[in-house]
Amino acid sequence: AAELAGCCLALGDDALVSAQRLAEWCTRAPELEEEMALANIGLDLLGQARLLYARAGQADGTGRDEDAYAYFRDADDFRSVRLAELPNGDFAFSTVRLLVLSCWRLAHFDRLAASADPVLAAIAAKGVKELTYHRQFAAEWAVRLGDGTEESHHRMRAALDRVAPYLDELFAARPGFGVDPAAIRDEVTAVLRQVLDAAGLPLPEAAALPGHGRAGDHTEYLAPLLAELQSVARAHPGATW
Amino acid sequence: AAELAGCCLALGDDALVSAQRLAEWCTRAPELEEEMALANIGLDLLGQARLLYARAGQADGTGRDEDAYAYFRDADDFRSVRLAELPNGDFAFSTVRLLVLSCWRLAHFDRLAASADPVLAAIAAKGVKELTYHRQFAAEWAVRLGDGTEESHHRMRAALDRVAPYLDELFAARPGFGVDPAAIRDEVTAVLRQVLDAAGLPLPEAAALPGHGRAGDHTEYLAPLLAELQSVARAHPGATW
Amino acid sequence: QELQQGFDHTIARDQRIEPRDWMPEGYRRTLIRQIAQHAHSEIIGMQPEGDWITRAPSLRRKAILFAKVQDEAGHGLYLYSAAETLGADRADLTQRLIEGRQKYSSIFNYPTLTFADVGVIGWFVDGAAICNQVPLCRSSYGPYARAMVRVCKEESFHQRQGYELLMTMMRGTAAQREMVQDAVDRWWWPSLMMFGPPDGDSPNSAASMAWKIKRHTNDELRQKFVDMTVPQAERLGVTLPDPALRWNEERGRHDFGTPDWTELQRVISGDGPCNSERIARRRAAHEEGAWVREAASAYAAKQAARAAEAAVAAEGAAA
Amino acid sequence: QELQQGFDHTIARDQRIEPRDWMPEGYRRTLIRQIAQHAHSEIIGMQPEGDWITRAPSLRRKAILFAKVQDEAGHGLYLYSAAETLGADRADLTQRLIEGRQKYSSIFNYPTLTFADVGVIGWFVDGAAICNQVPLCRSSYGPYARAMVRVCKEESFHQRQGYELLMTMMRGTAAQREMVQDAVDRWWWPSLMMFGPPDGDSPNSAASMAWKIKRHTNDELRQKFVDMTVPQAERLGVTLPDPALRWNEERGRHDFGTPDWTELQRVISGDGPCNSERIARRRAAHEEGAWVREAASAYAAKQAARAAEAAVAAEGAAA
Repeated sequence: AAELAGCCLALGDDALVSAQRLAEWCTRAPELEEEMALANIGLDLLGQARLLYARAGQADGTGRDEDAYAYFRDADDFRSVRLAELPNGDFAFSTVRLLVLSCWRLAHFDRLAASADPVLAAIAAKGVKELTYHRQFAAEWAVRLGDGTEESHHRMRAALDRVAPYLDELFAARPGFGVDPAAIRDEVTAVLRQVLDAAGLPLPEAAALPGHGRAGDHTEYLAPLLAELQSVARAHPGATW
Repeated sequence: AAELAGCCLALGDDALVSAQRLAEWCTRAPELEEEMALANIGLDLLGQARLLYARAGQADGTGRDEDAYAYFRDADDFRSVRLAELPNGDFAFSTVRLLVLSCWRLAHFDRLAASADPVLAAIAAKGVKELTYHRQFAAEWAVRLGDGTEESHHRMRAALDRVAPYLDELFAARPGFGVDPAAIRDEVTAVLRQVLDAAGLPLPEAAALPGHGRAGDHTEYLAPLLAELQSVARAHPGATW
Repeated sequence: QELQQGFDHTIARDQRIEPRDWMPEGYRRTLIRQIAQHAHSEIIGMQPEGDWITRAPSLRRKAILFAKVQDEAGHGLYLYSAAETLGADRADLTQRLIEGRQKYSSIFNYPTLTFADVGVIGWFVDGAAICNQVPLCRSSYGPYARAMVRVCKEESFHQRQGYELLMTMMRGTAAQREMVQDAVDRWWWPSLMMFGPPDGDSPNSAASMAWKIKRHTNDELRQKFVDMTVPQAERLGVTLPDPALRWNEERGRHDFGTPDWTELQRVISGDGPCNSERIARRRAAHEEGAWVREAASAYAAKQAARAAEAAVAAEGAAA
Repeated sequence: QELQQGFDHTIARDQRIEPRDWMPEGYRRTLIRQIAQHAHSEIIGMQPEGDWITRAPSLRRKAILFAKVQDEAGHGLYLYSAAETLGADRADLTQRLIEGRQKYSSIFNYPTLTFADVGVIGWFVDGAAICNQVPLCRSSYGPYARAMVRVCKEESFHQRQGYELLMTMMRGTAAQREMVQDAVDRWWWPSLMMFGPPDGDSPNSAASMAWKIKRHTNDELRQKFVDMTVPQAERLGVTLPDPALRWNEERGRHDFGTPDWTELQRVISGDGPCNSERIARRRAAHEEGAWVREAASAYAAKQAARAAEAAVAAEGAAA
């Protein structure tokens, strides 16, 4: 059960932190179509986070609800990967990050749909459809930007360089996922290469960063993100909304 | 005593909010010299806020300490002017805002140095020296930027347009200052005109914004500013630092 | 003349004008202006609430708010499309918005200061929008009328969600109840002004009524909103900030005070509390997105060229 | 030759080389590199702590931290000035920094994650800096030595403030004590690495020692830091994360474990946790400030031209 709870928490935290960053795009996207798509993806991930937290609260025996996980834990209790918490940067960086994270998450959810836990399996099965769309959206934009103008190509390269050191963390073996990290790495890398080939972009190599988000090691960006996310909830202890 | 407390609180809040915005310039200033000057000004204002809050806590009979005022009030309890809470914008906007606020504050402190309350009078007397330097710094940069390049002139004009609607609020009569607002307006306007003339810049007219920061009406920017300022303090109730 | 007669006939029989039908230039211009302003209002209206998505105090409210703001983007899209059926161009309309040459609803120039504002905007602003827009579902221009059907359905959903948030907050802590009352105090009068100036001062209304673009006068709609809202306020347990507000048995409607029309004038003419913020944000998003739109066009052009080349090659191979 | 003899003599007698004195090119180059790196470290070192000024949990701590970060900017300024006495140019050095061609202390590539980090940086990082720099107050190059006197005085003040913050936190809540221990765990090894690679792998040290730019080897300084810090940790009530750490009666010093030198290599070569963040922030500040610096130059040029014109006019009037 601790393994199950850990898995749900990690995937829930990834989703919540990603949804928060996507919400920051609200009213700032390059076109209304992307405005709606980014919100849609953010909403899907927020929905996934809520289901995963609910499952974690049952599995870890604390009976905590979704808001206890989202609003009343500090940064070092979060088990999300660091890639999710980096600031949005430009649309190229947000696209590349979304591409990487949705490839990774889809590969995972694909396998978790056959999980021994029926609740997690159902969450994953539902998520697969959503994530397929997220990956599709990100991949299409990656190709457009990679093969668009000189400026967009240049920005995509810079985005890939920025993302590269955070890739290794995704594939590090962690207990509780019941999924073979090497198989995930192969699958995700293959998909990324395919998309980036079509975009005329390289997948840069970079040394992995020390530390691990899944162990509570985070960047300097997570605490301010959470301070904002939690500010109203914490200002009104005992309130219901 | 309520009048004294109100005066100290308003001036303290202006100083704290301004210091917070100046702190955001840290590591982002155009040169090391300005980095140091902006920090210096921020520190002066932070010091003024602390003394003023301490006086307010005695005068309003609550005995609250400086941190109670800074960390445990919400946006609508703040009595600062809205100009102070606007985001930093570029160096031109921050310069114009600093010029306006330090002219206003200096005119005020000049008079408060003769206040019937000896503590407030002492705070004001100390502040006059600091504020003279702040005004000097801002005025020199206003002239340099106004009479510098085309771009800097253009940015200064945009900054003045942005500041203009927030000017009226500074001169609205408020109880408890024991200072004639009309006299302050004349003095401040004269100084501003003198500086802007030297800079080759106009002082634009603009309709006053409705509402009043001194009555707790704020922009959308104050709550997020305070959420950041208060985040660590509120995450650890009962802690001492 | 014949065309004009056909148009008049269609209007008289309460039938709909469709994009390919002939229409007088004044009708077209008026409609484009109105639909564009409506679209702009949806887009600018995302800002005051959108900033609270990241701070919503529960995940459920976060999801609700996120979805609502996304719906507004969707409304903006349908409406810009409806305007395009009249020959307008979305990029041009956006340009007019960010240069301040076209307006949007004055209500979005007020600041959202606490999370209670999110609820009150749903209750008042979406409520007022519904009063305004339900009649537009019968507007004489087909694409606009159909867009309004969908918009109104979603807005009445948003209104219920806003009211439900306020209900929950009123059952909460004293601080929450104060937040709600404070938000009500701040948003009531601006919401009444959403219906526009009093009928005597509303010059465009007559033509719009004759063309059946509009169906009710500003004052009629305002009255309807007040009558609808007063019992809701009672149920909620908040006070509407108007000492003149009372039931008039004789009229069978509520009497209420006069909004500060000079304030409305000021806000419409650009000097509201947040006008410059709202436009600046929209402009920044548009400008910062320019390279993305350019890249998308460049890519589309390349793809088209590649397809053409492939077609030529295929033809060459076939020949 | 004669010049070289004079220089050698000055060094041998422990006297100072001053800017106008002749010096060997290698000495000048080594000094410029060392002073520039030191200046860069002060400037980049503002970032990890500076981000906590806006969030410091009491006004007193806010003021202390703000002042400390300002002091670091001041240290950067003196040091760039010292480098300029050797013929370097501040703008050029900044360019080298933001292009990654000159280094800064590896320690500032680690993230500051809680407010306890502010205290631990004061205690460890300023402590280590003092160990490194106190001997530099006797550096053979005058301007550098004098800058170091001032820098060290302020840094020992910062170190005491950091330690005092930790003392206060250790007397506070359980959560605060945990924050302190966690910060100690994260910063201990990186702090030991601040002294550079072990003496066997430090190629530049020998020349610097001979020229009396440096006065002690990396390992000597590291030992000194450990010996100084262990009793402070005991007093504070925290555990230093090194199982090999113990008092060696025989040596009269502490034995301690070996830092992960491959990690140091990685961080120095650019792959530390925050290298790219730090450089990117510094570059952004520099680039966004370009128009300000240009305006200041343009204004200065205009003023000079006006003064010249006035002088000509005055001459004309006098004639």
